[in-house]
Amino acid sequence: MAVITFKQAITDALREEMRRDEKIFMMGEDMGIYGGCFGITNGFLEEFGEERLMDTPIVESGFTSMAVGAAMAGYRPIVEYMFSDFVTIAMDALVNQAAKQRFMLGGQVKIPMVVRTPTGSGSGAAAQHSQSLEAWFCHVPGLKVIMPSTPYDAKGLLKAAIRDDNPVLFFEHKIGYSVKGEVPDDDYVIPIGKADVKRAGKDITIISYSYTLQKALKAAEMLEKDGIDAEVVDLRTLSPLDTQTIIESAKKTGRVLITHEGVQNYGVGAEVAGVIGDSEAFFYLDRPIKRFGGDFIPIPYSPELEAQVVPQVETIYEKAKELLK
Amino acid sequence: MAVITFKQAITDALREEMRRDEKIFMMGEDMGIYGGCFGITNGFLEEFGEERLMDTPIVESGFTSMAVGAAMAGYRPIVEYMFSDFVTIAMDALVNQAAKQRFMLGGQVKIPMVVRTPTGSGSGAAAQHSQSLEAWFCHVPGLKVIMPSTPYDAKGLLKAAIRDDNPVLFFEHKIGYSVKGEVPDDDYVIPIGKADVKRAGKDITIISYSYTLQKALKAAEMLEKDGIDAEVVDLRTLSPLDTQTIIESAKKTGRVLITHEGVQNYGVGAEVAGVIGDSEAFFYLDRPIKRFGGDFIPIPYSPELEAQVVPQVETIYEKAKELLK
Amino acid sequence: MKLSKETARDMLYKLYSARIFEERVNEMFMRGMIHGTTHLSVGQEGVAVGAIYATNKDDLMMSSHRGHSHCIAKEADVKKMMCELLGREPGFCKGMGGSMHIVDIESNNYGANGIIGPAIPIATGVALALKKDKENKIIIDFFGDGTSNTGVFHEALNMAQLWKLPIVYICENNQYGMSTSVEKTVSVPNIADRAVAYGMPGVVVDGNDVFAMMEAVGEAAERARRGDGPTLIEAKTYRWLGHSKSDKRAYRTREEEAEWKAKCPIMRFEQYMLKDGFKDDELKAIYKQAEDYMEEAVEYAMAAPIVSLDEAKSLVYA
Amino acid sequence: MKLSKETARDMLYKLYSARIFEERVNEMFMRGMIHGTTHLSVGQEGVAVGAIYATNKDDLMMSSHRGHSHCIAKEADVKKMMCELLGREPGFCKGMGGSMHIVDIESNNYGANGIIGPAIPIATGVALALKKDKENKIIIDFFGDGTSNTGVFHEALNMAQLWKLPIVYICENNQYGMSTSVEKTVSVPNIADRAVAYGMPGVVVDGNDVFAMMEAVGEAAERARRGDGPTLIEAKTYRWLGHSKSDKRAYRTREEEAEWKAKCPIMRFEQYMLKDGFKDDELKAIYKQAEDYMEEAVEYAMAAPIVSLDEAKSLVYA
Ligand SMILES: Cc1ncc(C[n+]2csc(CCOP(=O)(O)OP(=O)(O)O)c2C)c(N)n1
Ligand SMILES: Cc1ncc(C[n+]2csc(CCOP(=O)(O)OP(=O)(O)O)c2C)c(N)n1
Ligand SMILES: [Mg+2]
Ligand SMILES: [Mg+2]
Repeated sequence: MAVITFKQAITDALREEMRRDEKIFMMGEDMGIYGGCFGITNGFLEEFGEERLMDTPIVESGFTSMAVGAAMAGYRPIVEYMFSDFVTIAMDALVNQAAKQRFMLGGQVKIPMVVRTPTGSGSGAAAQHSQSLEAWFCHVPGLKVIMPSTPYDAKGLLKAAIRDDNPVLFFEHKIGYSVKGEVPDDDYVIPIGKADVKRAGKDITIISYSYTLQKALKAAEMLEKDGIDAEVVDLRTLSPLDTQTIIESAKKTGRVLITHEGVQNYGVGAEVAGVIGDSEAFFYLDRPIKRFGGDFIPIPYSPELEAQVVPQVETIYEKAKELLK
Repeated sequence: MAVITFKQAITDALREEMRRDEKIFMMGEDMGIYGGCFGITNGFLEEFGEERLMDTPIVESGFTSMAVGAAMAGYRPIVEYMFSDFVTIAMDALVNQAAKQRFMLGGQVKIPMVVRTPTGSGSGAAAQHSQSLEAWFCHVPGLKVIMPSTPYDAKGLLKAAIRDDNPVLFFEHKIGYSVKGEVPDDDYVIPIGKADVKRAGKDITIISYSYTLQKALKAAEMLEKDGIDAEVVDLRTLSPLDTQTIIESAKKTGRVLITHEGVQNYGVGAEVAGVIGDSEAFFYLDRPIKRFGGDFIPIPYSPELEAQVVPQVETIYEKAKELLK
Repeated sequence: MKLSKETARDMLYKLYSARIFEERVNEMFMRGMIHGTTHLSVGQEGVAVGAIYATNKDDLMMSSHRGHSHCIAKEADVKKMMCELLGREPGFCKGMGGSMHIVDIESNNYGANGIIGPAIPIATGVALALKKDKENKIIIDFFGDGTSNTGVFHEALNMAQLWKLPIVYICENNQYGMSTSVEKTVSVPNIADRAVAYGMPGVVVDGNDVFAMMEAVGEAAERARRGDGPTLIEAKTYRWLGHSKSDKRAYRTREEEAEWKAKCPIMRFEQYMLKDGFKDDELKAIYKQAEDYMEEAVEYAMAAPIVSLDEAKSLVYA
Repeated sequence: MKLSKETARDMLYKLYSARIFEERVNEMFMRGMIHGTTHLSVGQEGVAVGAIYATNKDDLMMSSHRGHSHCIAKEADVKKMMCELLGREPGFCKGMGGSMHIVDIESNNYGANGIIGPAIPIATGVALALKKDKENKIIIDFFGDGTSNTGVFHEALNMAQLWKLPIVYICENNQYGMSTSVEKTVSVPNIADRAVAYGMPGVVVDGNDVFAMMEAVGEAAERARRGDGPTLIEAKTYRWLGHSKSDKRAYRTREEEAEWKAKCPIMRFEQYMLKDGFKDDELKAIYKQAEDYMEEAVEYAMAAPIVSLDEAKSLVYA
């Protein structure tokens, strides 16, 4: 097992899958010589050529729909947006086309495509380049949504996404690109739809995903120093959601804190809270189900404020402490 | 007080506001001679002329962004989409532009614009013309979201939306257009952000909005026959959400059923459940918080199936009964 | 242009079927036998039949929200179409899609779309797949005049030309997008003129002339097959009926309608056949055959079952 | 074209300020004094200054993600710009927007946008408002070559022409969209040729020639003011630096860069001024003045406060 970054894990998964299956090709902006906005596809042009690594004009709407067409016709496109905020331009392609074509056509086609895109705040790129909009897609039947927190999960889940016969959205946290971790040398996939208990504990459950999960783990360490044994659940896949793991953990600890960077109102935490509150775990809860998401504000440019509007290690720790009072 | 339809209430609100303020104008497809897809603006062309009732090409993205520009420059555009499903094409205009311009520009501008659009299932128009996507917009800071269930609320809230200095999304249920109710003859507005207890009760709280609220009221009548006294809360505004009214009702009855037509997963009910589960009401609940939204499936064309995938009077009644066991 | 007797007969059968299908559906709507809404293509059958007969059976086709004629021209069984419109299980989409989503992948019919615009880049994506396949197939893509104003039209045509994709864009200019005339929505006299903006050929064709359609599309198809890239064809035509079932057509005059009806594409094709030696009775027999089969289709569809909710749910994910 | 001494001096001051601002910002990024990212317009200053000096102060302007030069030409105080880039309270946007969102509504600068595309229809919407206002004002709208491929470009230009809106579209063709050359993304040789698709005039201009810019934009502005509708101007120019701070420019040669640097718009403007009788020392003094003020701006900005979270939250809704 080698220790690599999250970013490297993505690059490796893409390269290995491209080598495995000729039907896979990639579309996006500046993926060739430039290697993509975050350098994920550095060196791909040399290996795979322009036919399988297509630099497109800046038309997220048009090329995502093209990917849908190519998928209908038997290919397995992987689409990249430079920033997840640009999904706004491709919503019809994703929601009215990719997600629904199979169903509307009575099952005549399948749409095996992956949209991967860097997401989240922390890079000082302001309100139009820092959002976490994953909750939208979880609300859409026909789509799957993945948002891993570690290199190991990223690689295994991206491979699963690429091999899946449905449209999958795969969000990569841009600050999380530098997270390091062990990754097996051999080919492996992680099943879509399974959460992972990243830290077992008995006093409180902290549920999170993506880069905030890393913060939650650090907060758990702080809690440990206070003698509190926190369980940290990594959702990994947001749709389909692994309700069983969530419910079990909530039953076990009786106290639940859900935290993520996306805006709290109508965010992912709402669904998780909804699932717990409507399950048998309800009867085991000692405290209200605490949500701690991003503030209801566009991400400010000013770095000091940018950091204040999303959960951080210290604030997650504080929220957990409150719940344990 | 006259008894009019929901549809008439919308038409009246629009006409009265257009007469009141010259800065208001409307943009959309086939709103002139045709009177709009659902006939809302019948006769407007004669009264207001082409300058204030602009028939656009079929470019929801382009003309919504134009509305943002016109709003920045001092006008108060009202935009219509023929079906709410077409918001997918205007998401960037709404989410990255309308919602954020004021904030990103440090408050230099305001964006007083209304997007109104018929929504929901029941018209046999299949998966791309029957969605309920309101939850998306509630997740976006900078937007307000309104979704009334009665002619009275529709008129008062649409006027409030038009007079508001922020971008407001206003969803009108296409089957709900025929709902009738009393509407005052004089000018009135209903404040944005206030829920309404449409039926007071003590045994169970049913929370809903839009056309499903009408179904919930009928279900409450059925419950009454069984000796059950249901309280029915109409959210009316989804963002900002009137958490106080929700929490109070939940405390009062101890049993909560949230129902709407939009897909249950990551839908509006999730946020409502999240609010209740994280409030003092948590300590008053006798039962888990029950959500009953649309099935996780695109709306089928076949009318029999279309009816089965969203809550109906009978199924709401059944869910309530289960909660009362 | 000269057709074999068999081809001419076949084309007339398609033209009749398309016309009869729409008339029958219109009537069924009026009588409440079909719910929802639909977009009928009476008057535009010549575009569909002409274009599709200029391509091969294993070439692909993508249609629009007004797609019945395209489907019929592309060999779709009207029985399965009727089932789809009635939301029945034997329908092309098992009743999940209805009028706006009829497809028949087996016959290389990649189908309709209910959203104005995205079918153009989707078809372009299919063309990309065809280019990758290297099997010398092409795709033709139908869309309306109103649709040519959408952003994705621009995005798709630009990419198709950059990458020399094997696609023929066929804009059916039926003079209106719903109620709004093309003069009010398109800033140039001919939509085909917009081809200049992409460096591809643009051709204006009389869409009510089946032969003119065949010729223009045939040429564009060859171009595409050669690897020389896309063509934008504008077929001028007219929709006889309302946009959808609730349209009173207040935005145009009855005279204008009469003028266009006089240019009926089917009538013109009949005249060709009569000149070519067919007898009036032969034509009538073809009509009768199409009519009879349509009745059979309606009866079949009315009696067909509906899929279960469980089966419907199983279709959401592959 | 002949300028008054005062105008020439003023324009040179703007050109210098724009250049110095970018160089200073670039340096501050390298040294980690500014976070995030930015898009610098070194080499393109002539487009901004030429275009804006062809319009009136009370005409409006909308910019792009690469907007610093536009802002400076449109009288934005570099102090407030620098504050914005440093996320400080006296910044034009109180530090909420940063480099990609500088606006100055008071000076009729409707600002930048971080998303590629939508600023074109937004500017077109402002033009609609101007038409409604009937005050004879116009708006000029800057965007890049890459941006001209977006769907909203097509949608907006079509509507602007249909409704004869008072807008001048200025496409800054700096040969690349990030790393991708214009040949790889635009299917025609000149972006201005796309004007044909909307029935509006299309003009290719040497964007490094301030006078050519003034002339072309001046004419288009008059046209717009007369009510004759929009014009599409393509200004050929070059971005000297990388797309954003992390760009190694592997996609182009150093020779190509050198060729374009030889066509420096500022140098050309200096030559005009020297010919017009200005002394070298006078030019140097103008430069020094711009430089000094820039230092003042940096110092001021570095010391400026940051808004509180509460104030930031109060900006979300009006
Ligand atoms: C994005 C979107 N906006 C609006 C509609 C509603 N709509 C359906 S067909 C139509 C008119 C299309 O006009 P055109 O492209 O000329 O085709 P035609 O109907 O004339 O065949 C409209 C506005 C839609 N389906 N999708
Ligand atoms: C919708 C969207 N896609 C991608 C980007 C990332 N991006 C920012 S600038 C840029 C290149 C723009 O090229 P061009 O229009 O030529 O302007 P230039 O940068 O050359 O000034 C890209 C791809 C974006 N901001 N928005
Ligand atoms: Mg049309
Ligand atoms: Mg460029």
